[in-house]
Amino acid sequence: MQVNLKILRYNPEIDSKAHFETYTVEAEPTDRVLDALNEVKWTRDGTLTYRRSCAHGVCGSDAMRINGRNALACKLLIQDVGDSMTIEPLMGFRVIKDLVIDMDQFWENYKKIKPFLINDDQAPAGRERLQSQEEREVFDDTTKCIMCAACTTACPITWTNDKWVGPAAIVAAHRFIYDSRDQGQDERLNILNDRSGVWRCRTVFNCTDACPRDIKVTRAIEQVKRTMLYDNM
Amino acid sequence: MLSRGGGRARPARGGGFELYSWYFFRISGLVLIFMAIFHVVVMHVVNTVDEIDFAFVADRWNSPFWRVYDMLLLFFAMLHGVNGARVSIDDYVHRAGWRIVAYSALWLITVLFLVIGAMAIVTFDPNAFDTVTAGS
Amino acid sequence: MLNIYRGREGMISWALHRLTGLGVLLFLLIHIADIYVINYGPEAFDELLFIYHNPFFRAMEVLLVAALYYHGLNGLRIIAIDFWDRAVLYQRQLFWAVVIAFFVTFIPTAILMLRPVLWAN
Amino acid sequence: MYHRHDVVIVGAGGAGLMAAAQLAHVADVAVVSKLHPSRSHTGAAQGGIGAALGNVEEDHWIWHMFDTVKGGDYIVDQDAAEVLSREAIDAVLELEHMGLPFNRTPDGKIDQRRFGGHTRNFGEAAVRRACFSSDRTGHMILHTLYQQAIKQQVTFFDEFQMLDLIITDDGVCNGVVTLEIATGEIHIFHAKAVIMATGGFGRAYKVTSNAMANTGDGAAIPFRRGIPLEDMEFFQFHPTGIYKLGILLTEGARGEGGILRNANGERFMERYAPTLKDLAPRDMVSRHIWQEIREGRGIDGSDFVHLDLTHLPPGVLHEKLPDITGFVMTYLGIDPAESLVPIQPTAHYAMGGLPTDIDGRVTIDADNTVMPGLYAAGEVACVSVHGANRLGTNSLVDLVVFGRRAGKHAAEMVKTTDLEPLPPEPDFRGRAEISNLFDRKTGENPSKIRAELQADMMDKASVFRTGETLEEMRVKLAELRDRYSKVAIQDHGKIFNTDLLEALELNCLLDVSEAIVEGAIARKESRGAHMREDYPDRDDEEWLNHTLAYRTSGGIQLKKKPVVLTRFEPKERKY
Ligand SMILES: Cc1cc2nc3c(=O)[nH]c(=O)nc-3n(C[C@H](O)[C@H](O)[C@H](O)COP(=O)(O)OP(=O)(O)OC[C@H]3O[C@@H](n4cnc5c(N)ncnc54)[C@H](O)[C@@H]3O)c2cc1C
Ligand code: HEM
Ligand code: SF4
Ligand code: F3S
Ligand code: FES
Repeated sequence: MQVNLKILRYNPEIDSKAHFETYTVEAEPTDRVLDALNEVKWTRDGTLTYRRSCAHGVCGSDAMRINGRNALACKLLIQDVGDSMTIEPLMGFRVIKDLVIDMDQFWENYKKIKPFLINDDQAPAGRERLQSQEEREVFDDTTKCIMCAACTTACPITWTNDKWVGPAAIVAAHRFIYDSRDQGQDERLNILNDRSGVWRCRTVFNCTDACPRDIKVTRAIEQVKRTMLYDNM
Repeated sequence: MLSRGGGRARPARGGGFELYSWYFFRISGLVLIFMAIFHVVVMHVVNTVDEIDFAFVADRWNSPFWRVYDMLLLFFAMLHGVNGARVSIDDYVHRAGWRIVAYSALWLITVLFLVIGAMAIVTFDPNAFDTVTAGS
Repeated sequence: MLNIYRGREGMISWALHRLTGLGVLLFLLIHIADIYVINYGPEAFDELLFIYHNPFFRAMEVLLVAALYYHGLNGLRIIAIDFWDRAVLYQRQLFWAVVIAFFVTFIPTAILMLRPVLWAN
Repeated sequence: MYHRHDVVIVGAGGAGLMAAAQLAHVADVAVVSKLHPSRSHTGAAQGGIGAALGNVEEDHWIWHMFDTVKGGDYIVDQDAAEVLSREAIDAVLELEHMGLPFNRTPDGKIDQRRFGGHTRNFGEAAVRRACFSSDRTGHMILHTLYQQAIKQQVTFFDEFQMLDLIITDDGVCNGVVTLEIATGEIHIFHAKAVIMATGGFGRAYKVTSNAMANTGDGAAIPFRRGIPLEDMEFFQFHPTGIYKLGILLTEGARGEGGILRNANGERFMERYAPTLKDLAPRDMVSRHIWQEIREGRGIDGSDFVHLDLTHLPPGVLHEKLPDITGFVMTYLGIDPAESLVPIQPTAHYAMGGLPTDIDGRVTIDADNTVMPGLYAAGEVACVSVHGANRLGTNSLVDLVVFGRRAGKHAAEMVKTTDLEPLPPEPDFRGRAEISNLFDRKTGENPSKIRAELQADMMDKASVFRTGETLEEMRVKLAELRDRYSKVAIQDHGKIFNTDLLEALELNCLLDVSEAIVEGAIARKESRGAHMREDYPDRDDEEWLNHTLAYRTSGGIQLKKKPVVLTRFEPKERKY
């Protein structure tokens, strides 16, 4: 079938502002949107620029706005978006070129919440730290995150408030806060209790809708809020 | 990009203020759902604006119950609403200069309106005016 | 260029919540000001109240009630989501429940409020 | 721009990050990667990491070692296999201590499951050895290691693509030349040691489980500079890729009880491997799938068979295999709990690569002469622990065990070594390659060449090969090489020029493909993943050795290198 891709193009070396460009390519209904983009790049216009790697939704490179909603181009099939689509870069961060955005701030937010196991006790020699299946289950959902930024850039607070840590960083914090082996809960909760932390979330749910890994993002944020509230009351 | 991880995070600012602000939204919201809606229903539905005049208010404020009620409503609604406006400013106003302007204006308005609102409720004395006739 | 994100229920509900919240706040400020005028005596106050009788203000008043109802009902939805873990899974249904509850309460209210106009002649 | 560090690690997958963890506090280390670290392909690994923890049933490292040697069809270097299986235990525990969220047994230990070719007591029956975190073990390893690097404040250069390796006239490696993707600027990294950890090159084939970034840069670039590539003819095809797409469905699916069925619904692996059945090593299963297809028992006479997961107890798919369940639903629109999944072998893993010793040092000849300053670890390296066919779960072990060893060794090495001065104009090759591509305004689109390369490699140099198909491929490669020298790219900008990067990567794919084909032509026997239909038997007399491929001005030259045999004598391989 013929597919029309209307892509927001911006080349800082040539363009003073972004503009749409439309391409028509041949694709199967079961092809990924990424396949269609590749088809454009490889047969029509080699200058089209986007990030991609794994092509099956596990590396988090190719989150973009497809028909007005964030998705991974490699996880969305043509048949699910139809034969005409508008493709734009994620919102809220500076565009470097075409669909590539500057993620520096995103990674800074991630690092801010100390995304690593904090446990100062000597690890047991010759065996693992024990953890029950129930304890493991509590944070299973948030271990799935691939840091694609679909959530953070779908959140209206991100678009206007550049201090907001954003849902992805909270998801990363959640994964450790509820890990029974971790001892850094207080530190992380402190960081998220800040003006740019969890309280800035207004339960908009765009993040949850956008997450390609089906992580219940808002739920994770709400759990963190409650833990903080109950700890302080 | 050159990136290096892990520097110590900036310490939490403002203590638990954001937490209490958030919590206050919920508590005051629950209070308001009764008070504000009851207020609106009484003033604008059961009675319509056609029936409301000086005499109506004077009669109502003859009862201390309504004065206390209106005072509480004033404070809850103002603080709840202003808190919301504060959050919105945080989201939309970025330039340091404009931020100061917006916050200053907000706090000024808050104090001013709480004062004049409270003054109206507390100091109002219908007998000060000779046209008094109670009842509707 | 129009740069709009196609959000779903959650986003609509939030945008309305913020809009109605700020709207009601604005109305509250006006209301405080007019009540303040009462200290200047009945003539001044009743004269001022006259503006409430003008059709534009009547419409605004109905709108205020609409805003308050929606804001209040959605506020309950938000509180449910905040304190009941499973509510996040049903936020969409809760939004539609808010919409239904809104119409169920608002329509009779509006009729009652507009009765002087509706049945005036 | 010029940068100076003690050690530069190229590649931020599991191997690169594990090496970085060893170096973080003892040396000045920088990690350079063309992808942001969390995008590395290690994150795609699903099924598990093998270690004889014995958490759910009796197990011993020596059984693991035996399986590795036998799985590799006996051209595994046994000293390395011993290191691998011994240190796997410690490495997995270290990962757990770093915070990796493994699935747990009811008593709170790391859970383990079955995987292809892993057996108890030297081949008696399948054993539960694969430690796993659902079916995203690689994702958890990659993220855990990246998080440790953040904790230790490792310096990263994200989205920097390596263009060239710096080697002095005395044959010492002391740096790399890279391109900063965001700006198009050339950066020279000057260091006492360089660790290559750039992963594999599955993108040489059309149907592959590999990421688009897996183009073998880290193998091709040293190859151009005279460093040999070892055992390139062995390229693993994983039996269960989603039909046409190649997306992997982990062997863990069969480990949990999944079954392969042909057009008659028959569990055909019973015929070929009576003991292990569907859990026989990958080379065998892939071969037998093709055999079924060739003999007309593919589904609907077509070129695929079915993976049957419908009989698994409810819950297993959701708890232990949620991701692949999602893949099948997303890309095929069917629910594996109810329908059979169409699968076909998919190009998966490069057993070959840069030859190294057990400390990760790159060696350049049959006598294992070390090239000073150059290390390699992970899929780009050939230690060789995988021989002619890697066992499932052994790659992740390889990354952490040998990534760690390379890092540790480099940490010691830089203490006693001086920084060699850079040769004059160290970046001239890198710059020349780029300006060459920029200067040509008209010519063929490189994408076309890449597509032809991938299609032909798939047809002529995949699961089954013959002297004839390989010769055809050799001719084709010469043609593609010639056409490549005349390509023109369309993007001539400096900022984020992916058109340029893809062209550079294609050049690397051509290099590794040539090495694969030349190695395969020379090796006149069948062993592991290398199945020559014209020489169907293993020939230990002549071919119980590694091949080293050298790129010379007169084409590729091959040398033999002896296999290290210690505990286990080569035997016939039966499962
Ligand atoms: C789908 C799939 C499932 C798998 N499942 C398993 C499993 O269950 N168990 C198992 O043991 N193994 C599994 N494997 C194999 C295993 O995952 C890989 O072999 C392993 O992850 C390779 O790791 P690496 O660190 O060597 O390279 P990678 O993780 O591929 O990382 C390569 C790094 O090098 C960088 N790089 C590459 N080229 C350049 C360049 N030119 N300049 C700068 N940087 C560069 C990249 O950016 C990247 O950071 C699987 C593989 C696949 C494809
Ligand atoms: C009728 C009962 C009310 C309830 C149940 C209620 C509930 C809430 C809640 C729960 C919030 C927090 C939203 C969030 O954190 O995302 C909120 C925000 C807000 N409320 Fe109310 N409220 C009520 C009445 C009012 C009134 C009378 C005003 C105006 C004076 C008001 C103005 C606001 C504003 C401006 C916000 C901020 C909106 C935002 O940040 O998005 N509310 N309300
Ligand atoms: S939570 Fe989901 S949307 Fe957000 S970064 Fe992680 S995977 Fe992406
Ligand atoms: S979209 Fe934003 S406001 Fe909260 S629920 Fe998600 S983070
Ligand atoms: S390319 Fe990896 S997530 Fe899409």
